Amino acid sequence: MIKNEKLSVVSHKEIASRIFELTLSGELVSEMKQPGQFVHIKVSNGMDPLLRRPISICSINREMKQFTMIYRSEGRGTALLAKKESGQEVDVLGPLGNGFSEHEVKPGETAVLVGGGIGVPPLYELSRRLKKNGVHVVHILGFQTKDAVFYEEEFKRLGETYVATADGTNGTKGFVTDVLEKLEGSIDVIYSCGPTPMLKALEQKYSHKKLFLSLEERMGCGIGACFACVCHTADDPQGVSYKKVCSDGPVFRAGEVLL
Amino acid sequence: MIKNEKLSVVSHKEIASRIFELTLSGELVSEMKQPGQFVHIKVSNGMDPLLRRPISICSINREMKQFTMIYRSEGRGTALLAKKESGQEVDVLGPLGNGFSEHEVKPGETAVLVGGGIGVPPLYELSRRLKKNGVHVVHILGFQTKDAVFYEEEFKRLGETYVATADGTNGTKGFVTDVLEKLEGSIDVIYSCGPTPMLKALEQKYSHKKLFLSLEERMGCGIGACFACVCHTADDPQGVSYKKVCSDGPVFRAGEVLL
Amino acid sequence: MSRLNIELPGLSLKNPIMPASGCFGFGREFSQLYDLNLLGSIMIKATTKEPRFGNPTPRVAETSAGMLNAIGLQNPGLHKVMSEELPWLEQFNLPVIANVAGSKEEDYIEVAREISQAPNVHALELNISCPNVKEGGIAFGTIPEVAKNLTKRVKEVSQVPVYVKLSPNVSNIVEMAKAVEDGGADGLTMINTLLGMRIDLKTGKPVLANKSGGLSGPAIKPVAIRMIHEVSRAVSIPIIGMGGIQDASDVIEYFYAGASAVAVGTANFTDPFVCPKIIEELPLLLDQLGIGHISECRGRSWKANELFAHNRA
Amino acid sequence: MSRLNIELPGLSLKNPIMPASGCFGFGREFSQLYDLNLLGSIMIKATTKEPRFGNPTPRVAETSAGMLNAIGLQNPGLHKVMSEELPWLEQFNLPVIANVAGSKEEDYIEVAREISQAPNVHALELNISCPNVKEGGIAFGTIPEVAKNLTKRVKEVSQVPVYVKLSPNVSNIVEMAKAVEDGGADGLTMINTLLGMRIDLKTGKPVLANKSGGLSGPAIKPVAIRMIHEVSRAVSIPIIGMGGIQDASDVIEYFYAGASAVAVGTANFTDPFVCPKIIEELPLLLDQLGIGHISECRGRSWKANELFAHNRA
Ligand SMILES: Cc1cc2nc3c(=O)[nH]c(=O)nc-3n(C[C@H](O)[C@H](O)[C@H](O)COP(=O)(O)OP(=O)(O)OC[C@H]3O[C@@H](n4cnc5c(N)ncnc54)[C@H](O)[C@@H]3O)c2cc1C
Ligand SMILES: Cc1cc2nc3c(=O)[nH]c(=O)nc-3n(C[C@H](O)[C@H](O)[C@H](O)COP(=O)(O)OP(=O)(O)OC[C@H]3O[C@@H](n4cnc5c(N)ncnc54)[C@H](O)[C@@H]3O)c2cc1C
Ligand SMILES: Cc1cc2nc3c(=O)[nH]c(=O)nc-3n(C[C@H](O)[C@H](O)[C@H](O)COP(=O)(O)O)c2cc1C
Ligand SMILES: Cc1cc2nc3c(=O)[nH]c(=O)nc-3n(C[C@H](O)[C@H](O)[C@H](O)COP(=O)(O)O)c2cc1C
Ligand code: FES
Ligand code: FES
Repeated sequence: MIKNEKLSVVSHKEIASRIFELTLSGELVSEMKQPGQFVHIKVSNGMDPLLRRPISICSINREMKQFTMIYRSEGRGTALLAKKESGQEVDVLGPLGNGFSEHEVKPGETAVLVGGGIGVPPLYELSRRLKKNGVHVVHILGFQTKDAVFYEEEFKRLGETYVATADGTNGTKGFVTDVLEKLEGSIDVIYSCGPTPMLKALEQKYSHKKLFLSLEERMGCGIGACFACVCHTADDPQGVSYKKVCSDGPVFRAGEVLL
Repeated sequence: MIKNEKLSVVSHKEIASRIFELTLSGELVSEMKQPGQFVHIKVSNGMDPLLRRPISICSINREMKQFTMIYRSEGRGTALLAKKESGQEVDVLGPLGNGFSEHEVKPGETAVLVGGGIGVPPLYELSRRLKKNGVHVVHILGFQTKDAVFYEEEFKRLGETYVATADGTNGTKGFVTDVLEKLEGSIDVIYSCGPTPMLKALEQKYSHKKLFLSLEERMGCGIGACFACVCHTADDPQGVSYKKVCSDGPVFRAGEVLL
Repeated sequence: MSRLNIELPGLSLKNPIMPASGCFGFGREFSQLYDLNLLGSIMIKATTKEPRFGNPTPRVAETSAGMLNAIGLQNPGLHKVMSEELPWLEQFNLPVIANVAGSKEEDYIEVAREISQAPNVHALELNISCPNVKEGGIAFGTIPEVAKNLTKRVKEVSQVPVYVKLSPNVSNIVEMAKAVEDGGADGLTMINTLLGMRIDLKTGKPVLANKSGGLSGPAIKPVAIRMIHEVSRAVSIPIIGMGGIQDASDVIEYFYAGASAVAVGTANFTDPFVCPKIIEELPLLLDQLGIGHISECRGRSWKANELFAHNRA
Repeated sequence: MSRLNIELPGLSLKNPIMPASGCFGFGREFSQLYDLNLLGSIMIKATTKEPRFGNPTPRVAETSAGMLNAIGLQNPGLHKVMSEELPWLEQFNLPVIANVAGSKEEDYIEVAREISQAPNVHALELNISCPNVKEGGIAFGTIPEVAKNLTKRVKEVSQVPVYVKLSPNVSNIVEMAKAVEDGGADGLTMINTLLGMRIDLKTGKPVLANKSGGLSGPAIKPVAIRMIHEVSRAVSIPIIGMGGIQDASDVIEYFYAGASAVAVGTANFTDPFVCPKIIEELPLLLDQLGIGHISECRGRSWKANELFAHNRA
């Protein structure tokens, strides 16, 4: 069930350039079902800024009733969020949306998790669950540059991990797709989250595979009521049929919606 | 000179019901000339609330570069101000306006300081200076009720002090003017700050005396540029001549402006 | 004894709080968060004759104390609203206000005729003011004669009272209000969004795919209050007020201005529980203000003090 | 090499930043805070033929991300402005834009004729849009024909270029802009304040003594940007933009929308040093955005991408 709760800050640190890892605790955590779901965050008490900010769930610790997010301090809202200190409260609405289904891949099969920039975080909880299920996980993580890289070690602990940077300062120079193309061994499922051009490239090249994509869109309500985040379905690209990124997604099967 | 500076909170405490005493330190303090001047405070970093809040200077410690304000947590802005903690910064513009002249009364003469509610604070620095100058000071302080009374002891230390409360729960039941009427001995000057009805009553009864009144008005700029806080001069009540509360006042000689 | 019930043409409201059209869908999502029976009413999403996809995304942008939207009247169309959404809403004890939109007069009339027959639709809200639709729309909302005629024709076919939703993007709001009153409107709802735009610093292009959009939220409240203050004195039909309402004090401010009920839009996005919260806070605030029934607040900003005192006696 | 200088009719600006009329008096107060020579220009307080006291207080009220004012054009009158304020401003190397107001056509004309002869007045700003003056004012700002005629008559007597300040409280801003362009305006300034009101929760009465007032500040920026975006494509005279500008990014947003210079109003109250701060930040922001001269930003929101790329080549 979707709840609205003030969660308290357990820890908060900058783990890469302008990239923050924020752990919160509260009852709402017990409602979190799937990796790839997100929360909608009110960063201030007043009306400046007015709207909530959607941030993916990066990892869940149900026993401790804690969850972790990773976000980039970007505009006004996330810059304010970055100021929250341990013990302070954060107003969270969630969990929202439908995430990655961990049951699309069987024990012993191979799942490739492809993340770009701040699309990387939701893949972490997914990877932990897949690994627990006995799935062979491979991670391909793309970043702009060395300073922006985060969670490389964390992912390595779960499985094979390749990093690509646009400027070549860490790992392969180039895009995640460059790494993916050269990957050896069979691929049973691809899970991906990142910028739209990356998702498009994946869809173009791997539509024959089981491919899941997590989308981003500007949001109003985050719960499916305002129609801000709508996209066309792939089978009716000019028509009136649609999906809402916030409540039908943010994760869709490739070919389901128009990117 | 008027400065804009972020001063740091030295101490901040609730000294009566919803009444806060806030001490700040910074360079700007060395610019403070007179009791009765005020500062214009931005209570938040963002634009909510948008405007500054005018608050009187209550006491000045030039050596320590500290000054103290006393304010009532009233609406949105002062409620936010009330949350500032030691070590945090407060954006202050000031000192502003023209305060009480301590030189209107000679050593040995008697000055009566009449304050109502949150009009009491600026009289404190004035009293300290007068006392230092060898003036005989008498304080008449009016409040709504017992819980709202503050600085009674502090004023007592400087001279004779009478408290009046509207409901009679502390001191005389009634208004400051009731106390003033019964005051024995000669009065050379009256200095006053408080709600307009109180100032009007004083002006009506004591216009034959040297009487100084500190006015309140809704403000925009606080420096004399926007014409938000204008009042008519007493000699031209319907005309175009005017005084600005923020830069010509807030302290006026009785009979100078129309209350 | 209720202190919040309000009687308006077609609407017997247990309280004067309802979600504004377009900010609450058809109630399905919010029904998972709280019991919709708490609400006074619900203004459902604009319904057009045919289904509409609406505008390309991004459809929303944030502004200072406000937001812009250019949804473009996305909705499943009259048929589906009649066959799926309204029947679903029948489970609640909730008079529905159906927001009717179109780009041609005929569209409005057809939708009004049909939708006003749904058993739980107790009033129509004629949306002559959507800023996000390219064709037609503008004239209905800005030319008094056109608005009046549309109102008249819709009144002829509607089975329930008709409220007309006014656009604030006009030189003379009183003239518009009087025109639709002349046309037979049973009430007014105001205000719809102000036309606005944001431009992205990096790209230099408008943030919204539609370029401009409708400004809503606390930023526009002073404009709405001013307009309701003017209009409520000039017409004799009731006004449902909206624009930036966030809490119980805002509701009282709207009543003081002259509104007889209010709708909450954008605030549902910031706090999805805002409507029940306001409904809970209202009696406490009335206590603080020494007011018995909320209807006593209506028009207090322009009623003479004496008159008001008399009313309360 | 300056990256901020702008040439406009009558105005050779070292930078495009100036305080907006009514928010800076005649500069005396701010001159004690910083060197006014830093500014591109200064729009002085509205001047009328006779001295005016203005409205009763309270004259300001705070709103969400905005404020309302109903100063009521208080000013010392033409004679004093000519004999005291303008001569005082001559000590600065500052082209003055004189804001001209009135309630009758003759008033405007007389003020314009006189004040345009002051040596440091390089342009007039015809204030046809003050929302806080009861008589006359409204028609000038909302009826295209009336605005056009006034512009024409003022142009006949003015020694310097005439900018007309548009009111946002109209159904069709482009129509107004075109009308005054037709009337011979050399430029536009926009926007003046939106009409708004706040009501006090405790008293039930409007906070402002004048009841309604003009809404300014960040709340209205999206409305201003939208209007400038529309108008700048429809007219060929330049626009000085204003409404909610607080920092260098806002300035760029106004240029993207189509403005050629900007004015800062309300922000001077929040931060009296805001104008020099913006002037200092602008070159740094241009660097970040990879823009050489600020004029390159103008109209980027509606210029085709190619055209823009070409301009920068
Ligand atoms: C489902 C989902 C999950 C996300 N998960 C993460 C995450 O785990 N980590 C992370 O760093 N970022 C994530 N994002 C992106 C994040 O929401 C934006 O970076 C953030 O909203 C920007 O806010 P701001 O205050 O920094 O920027 P501002 O420029 O102040 O934002 C202004 C408005 O635009 C919206 N906005 C701006 N950029 C985006 C964007 N890229 N996507 C959606 N809305 C945007 C804001 O929400 C706000 O309403 C996610 C977005 C979505 C839709
Ligand atoms: C020269 C001067 C000195 C003052 N000194 C003190 C002092 O020492 N201690 C103290 O507690 N109060 C003082 N006040 C009053 C104080 O400014 C207001 O109580 C305060 O601004 C209210 O802000 P708020 O955020 O609580 O209320 P809100 O209701 O949020 O205020 C909304 C707007 O109205 C203005 N406003 C509201 N009440 C007043 C008021 N009484 N006077 C002026 N503006 C008002 C606010 O500044 C703001 O712009 C002084 C006022 C003036 C003019
Ligand atoms: C996302 C969104 C969608 C809207 N859709 C509609 C609509 O379909 N029909 C309508 O009449 N008004 C629509 N509106 C306007 C609102 O009903 C309301 O009039 C306006 O937003 C002002 O109220 P607020 O400030 O509380 O949001 C919409 C507003 C928003 C923010
Ligand atoms: C206190 C105040 C006084 C104003 N006086 C005038 C005036 O005399 N003449 C005028 O043309 N505009 C006047 N304005 C409008 C401003 O010049 C400006 O157009 C408007 O405030 C929008 O800009 P801002 O949001 O930056 O304040 C005034 C605005 C304020 C806030
Ligand atoms: S954000 Fe409102 S429907 Fe998706
Ligand atoms: S507050 Fe601006 S002139 Fe006094």
